[in-house]
Amino acid sequence: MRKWLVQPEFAVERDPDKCIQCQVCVRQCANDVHTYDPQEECVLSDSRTCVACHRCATLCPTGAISIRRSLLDFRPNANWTDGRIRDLYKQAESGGVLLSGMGNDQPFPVYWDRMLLNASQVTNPSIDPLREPMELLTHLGRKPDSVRVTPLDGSGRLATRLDPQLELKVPIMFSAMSYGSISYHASISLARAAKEVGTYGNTGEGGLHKDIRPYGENMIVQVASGRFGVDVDYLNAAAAVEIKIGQGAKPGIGGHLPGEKVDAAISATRMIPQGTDALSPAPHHDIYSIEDLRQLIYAIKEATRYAKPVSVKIAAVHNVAAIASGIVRAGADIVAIDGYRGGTGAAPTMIRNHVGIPIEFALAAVDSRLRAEGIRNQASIVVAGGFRCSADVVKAIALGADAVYIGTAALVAMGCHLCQKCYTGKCNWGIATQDPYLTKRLNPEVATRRLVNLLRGWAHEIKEMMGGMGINAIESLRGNREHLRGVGLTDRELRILDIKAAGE
Amino acid sequence: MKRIVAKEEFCLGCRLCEIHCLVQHSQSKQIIKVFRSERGTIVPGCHVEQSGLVSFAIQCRHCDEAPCIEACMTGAMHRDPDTGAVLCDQDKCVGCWMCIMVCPVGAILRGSAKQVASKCDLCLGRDTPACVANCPNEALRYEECDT
Amino acid sequence: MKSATPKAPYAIIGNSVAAVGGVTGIREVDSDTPITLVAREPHHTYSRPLISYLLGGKVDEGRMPYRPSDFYDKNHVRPLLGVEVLRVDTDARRLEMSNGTSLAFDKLLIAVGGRPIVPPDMTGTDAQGVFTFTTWDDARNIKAYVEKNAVREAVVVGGGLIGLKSVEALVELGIRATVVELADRILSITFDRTASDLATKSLRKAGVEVRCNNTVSEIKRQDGRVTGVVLRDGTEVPCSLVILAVGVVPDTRIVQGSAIQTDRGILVDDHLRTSVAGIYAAGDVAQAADLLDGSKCPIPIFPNAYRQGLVAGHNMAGEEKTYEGGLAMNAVDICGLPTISVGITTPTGDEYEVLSLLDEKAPAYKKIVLKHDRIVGAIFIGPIDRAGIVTGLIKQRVNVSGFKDVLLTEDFGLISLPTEYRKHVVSGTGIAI
Amino acid sequence: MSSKRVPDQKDISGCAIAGILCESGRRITGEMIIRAITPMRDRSNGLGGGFAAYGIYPQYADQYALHILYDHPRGKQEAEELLSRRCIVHADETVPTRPVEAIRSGPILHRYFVSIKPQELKANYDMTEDDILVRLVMGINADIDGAFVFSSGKNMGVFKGVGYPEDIGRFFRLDEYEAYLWTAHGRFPTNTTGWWGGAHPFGLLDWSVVHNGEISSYGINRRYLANFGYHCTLQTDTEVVTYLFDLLVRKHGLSFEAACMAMAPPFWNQIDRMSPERRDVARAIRAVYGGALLNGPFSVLVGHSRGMVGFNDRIKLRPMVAARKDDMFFIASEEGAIREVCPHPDSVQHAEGGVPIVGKLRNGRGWGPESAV
Repeated sequence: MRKWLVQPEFAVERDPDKCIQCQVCVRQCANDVHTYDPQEECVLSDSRTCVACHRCATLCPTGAISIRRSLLDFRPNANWTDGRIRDLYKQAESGGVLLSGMGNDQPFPVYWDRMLLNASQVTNPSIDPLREPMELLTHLGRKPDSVRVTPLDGSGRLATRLDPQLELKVPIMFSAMSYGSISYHASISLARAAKEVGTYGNTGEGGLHKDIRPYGENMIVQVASGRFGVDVDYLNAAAAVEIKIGQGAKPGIGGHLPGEKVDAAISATRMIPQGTDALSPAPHHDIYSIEDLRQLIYAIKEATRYAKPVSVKIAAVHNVAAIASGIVRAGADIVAIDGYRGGTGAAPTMIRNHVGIPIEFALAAVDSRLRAEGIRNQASIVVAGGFRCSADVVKAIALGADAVYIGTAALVAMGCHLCQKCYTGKCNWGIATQDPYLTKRLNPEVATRRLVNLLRGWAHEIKEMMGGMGINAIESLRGNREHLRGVGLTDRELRILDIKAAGE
Repeated sequence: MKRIVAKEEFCLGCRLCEIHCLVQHSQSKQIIKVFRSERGTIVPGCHVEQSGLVSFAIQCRHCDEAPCIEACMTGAMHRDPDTGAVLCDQDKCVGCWMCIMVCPVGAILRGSAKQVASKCDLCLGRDTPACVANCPNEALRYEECDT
Repeated sequence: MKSATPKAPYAIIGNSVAAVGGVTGIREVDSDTPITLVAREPHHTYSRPLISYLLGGKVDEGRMPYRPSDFYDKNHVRPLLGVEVLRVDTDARRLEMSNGTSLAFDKLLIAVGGRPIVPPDMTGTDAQGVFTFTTWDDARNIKAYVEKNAVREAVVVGGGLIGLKSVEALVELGIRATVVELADRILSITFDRTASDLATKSLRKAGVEVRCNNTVSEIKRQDGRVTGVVLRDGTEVPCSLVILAVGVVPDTRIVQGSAIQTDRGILVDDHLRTSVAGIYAAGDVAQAADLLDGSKCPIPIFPNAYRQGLVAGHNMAGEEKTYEGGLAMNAVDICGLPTISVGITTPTGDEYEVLSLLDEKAPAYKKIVLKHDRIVGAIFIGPIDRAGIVTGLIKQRVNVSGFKDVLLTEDFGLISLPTEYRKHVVSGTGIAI
Repeated sequence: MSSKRVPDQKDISGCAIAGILCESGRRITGEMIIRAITPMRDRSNGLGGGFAAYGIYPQYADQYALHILYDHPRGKQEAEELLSRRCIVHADETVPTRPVEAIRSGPILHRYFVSIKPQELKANYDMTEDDILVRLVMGINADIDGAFVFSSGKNMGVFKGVGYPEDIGRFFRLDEYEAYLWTAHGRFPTNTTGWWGGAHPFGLLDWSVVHNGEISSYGINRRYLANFGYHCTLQTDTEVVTYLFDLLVRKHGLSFEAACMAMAPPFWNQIDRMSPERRDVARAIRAVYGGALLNGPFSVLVGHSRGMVGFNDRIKLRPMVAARKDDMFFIASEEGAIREVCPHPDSVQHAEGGVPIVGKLRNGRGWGPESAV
């Protein structure tokens, strides 16, 4: 019996009529799928290591390369699917935990696709965003129930002191992606794009690279269980601080950046010795309860002289509403909720695919809960986890979110092809790797431009959709579930989402 | 004048610049045909140098004081009055290789078909030279360089 | 005889590369003050090195012009072609010319070039069928003679550049040629022995006979026409054509007896100024400093001539420009074998270091001569494509101790150079020559 | 099932509105306002008309005048039991009407002049008398089948029903009332059953709101009000506007200018150009009161015992004109309505988007900023 039972997942096909033997593919594949044979004077392809990242196909000047699912089918079996059988082989070989990159790829329902948006007809004019103002400006942070203006006349001055607020020109921020899980070029591109668009990036738990410090006013710094790169300067260099409790892709477990990726720059940024594994514990070992969280929140507020909003990020889990309520009462200014479709550099496949709940329900539950308790003003809600397009964003805001985090979408804008092999460090697109040969494939100028374009494009679309609803300010969309209708949802689901069914 | 500038820190070494330079200067302008039937009749005016992690594409710098023009004995090598580009008139060139001898970047090659010098002509007639337009990582840029 | 003496703000004697360089140099600074150009030859400025290609039929007369036909008009040049300057009167600051007139000048550039050597001890050089080979007319006359007398064999005296280019031409014409070289090998000035041997091989492959350590002592004739030559060693070589290509010397005749100092050529400083104010010299007639050792010696090669003319022109027009010094270099294709030689190729003395790589079969030969970690000379035969980079290193006097080992490698290129120098070279901005 | 035919989805309607204020406090009969609303007939469709009148019950000036409509006697009985439990009823009577051809089968219409019992006040020491009355009104409207309180202010009253406003006016014999402030509404509902309670003005305490338009932010406004205990039961924008005024002005103590700024705020680029002080105010109000922003096309006319304020959505998608003549101050959807009753006004002003137009009683205490007029 052969030692290796796992057959190739993909078949690389090269059209001999188109291939010009230019070897661009050979020079691009970090998985050594393509090689040039000088004797035969032709390029050969070995499908076994192909991860379907499309780097070769994308750069092939003649479009000679196509990549398909392996044509080697197992006997159809609804229970023992190809994927499951392959995983069993892999584990039988390795005896290890199955790893995956990016977010949950299982066919769970996507509730965004079961909600539809409203538009004005006759009784209420739609607004043309090209001719009329259309406002997306969003403020994240704790707000009082009311403001006092004294004296009560036109020359009134503000008598209420507002807590610090993040000002977003578009209600979209970049999710936490650490320098280490992604390359230096990817990190700096995200920071630059955030600054150019007027929104925020997030360091994840990778620390704040010295080159990114100048972008501090457009960055949110994370305090995670590993406390990497955290010191008082780090906290004060940013616009806001986020305590990371959990991550949608792997609720309840920690992180692990292998030592070989911890080069000089990363070790300096994370403040750990070069070459050592960067381990983030599953819990914060100083937070075993909500009151511990409160202490950390206020420790951070003290350290930043109450000048920066403090966000708490949790994974969307079963009783997320109660947890969120507790977090708000513990003093968080922003609650970030990460759904189970959120991406990651590496997660145990079983966790990624089977833990957590859809962000749509988590958001609806949290917003309703905070309103029911009359504390919705006290914190902003930011949601993350698999936002694919501007319509998803509009639906999330209508459900009650103040803003969304995008991670995967941003990576895709930079070139990611979702091959889910981030954890191998062999990202052919120069994003999830520290290999200098690969990282230079991502030109920050290009990446920044693409990210900015993405946000601009989404902003235009959001304005169009708002205009269609006859709304010209984002705050009138936020939590306005009247503009959502459900299709193909059960009564129960409709009730949790608190939206009407289409036709109602 | 506008010149091609190489950003070596972003060069992938994919050599698409060479390939598209060939196509641009071919008869058919059809890439597959070029590599089938015209290969060997053209040499690219742009070539990639690579050593370990470092790589970059180099083509004629179109120097202000172009040694190749001074050294050219036939007057084939000349400066285009409109664009300032240094061009080689292949009908005048007799292949004495003086230009190759004096080009400090080694950007002039012996044309493989005719025994005449072959070099970058900035793809005159195109807004952007083919190598620049087809660099997947914008490691080649076509921009004003004051000298 | 006294005729009205027109006054020329700028006068140039000569009409070849140095003169054209001069015109260009002046015009880069002063766009309209008229220039008067006096030249013995009646032709529009033409490319002298092309005469061998013309003779060989590789190019036709139409391709001879070195610059477009509107070159003089465009540059406000008044050409006096077919007029020979007899002498330069440095006191009166005027030129006395063969047409009896004279031309007063303000600034003068002497670019009359060199004059072919006719060995004095050789008898019979006045026979029909004996030619020197430096001008368009030489090429025409030889061609006419070859056709008229159906020449089948020829002897070329001198295994230097001119000699070999004329041999190449003769081969093109299907003539069996014999090269007679006084030294022990051809191209002895620019090549080392290995290179000379490769060149010789290439010539023999083309059916050329090469005789070194030898020379022609007598040219035999019959009713005035050449019938053959007798060599120093007594052997007789029948032929009906003899080309004398033993070299050129700076043609300083017109300044003899003037205040202008001469040595082998007209002595010039790093601004191409002669010893007389306002008078400049450039090209094969001039004797300027050598880039490598600073010694003054004539380097009769094309790029230097142009450069000198250009620099002289700038200075004549009042914009100071310094001549970096000449560097001996030659690129020549010997019957299909491309060769390049730069600077000192056969060093003597132990302060020199030599790197070389030879592939007899290819053939491919690379040789780098270093002095104190700086390249001072090189030879490339066969693969010559990146030779210019080495020339650049010589001119820039770059210290190569860091990358000596890769100088000879096949993939030697810019990438082998120190980042700083490389960035300077590819930065896209102008490069100092 | 409730006989209150409250539409199960949001009420969408176009409308005609008008208001007349005698700033001197001089009282005039309802004829003028009826004449003013009549020419805007094509802005209504006969499914609703109504009026609010201020200063009509001087003899009961200190008691809440509750106008309640009943679908059947059982509702009346239950409501009156509840009233007598919580309130001292100083007087009550059937609302006088006259038969009008166009008005058929009206509900039982009764009015009560009440004050909250002292022990109630004691029992709810943390609530004002107004708060208690609001809770009572909401209780009746929400829980008592067949009873609906449509007017609950002091020395004022709301008169409304199904029909064209001029018919409703004659039906309620408004020519026999004298008030210093009259507002009127003619309704053009697109999706609601003709139900008397659904007509406008909408009243709560002294507030009366007539409104023309559709508020596309309704969904969030409603959820926002819910945070503060307001439960919108009628699915109408007008109800939302009324509660917002009550919340912002009465509860949060904002000036009218500030309240209008919250509901129809300036654009951010306008705010950027403001003086630092105003910028701070505007920024804070927008950031904090996002849920109160009224989006979509509307013109609103709010009546109150001390005057009236009209304002438009911030991009002015619905019409509103104001004019004055001597001590008379007019606001209407169309200038024609004003000219009908006042052919030669001293000044005419078209409302700007988001900028309130305020008219107030000269003797009455100001509501705060009237910078707009």
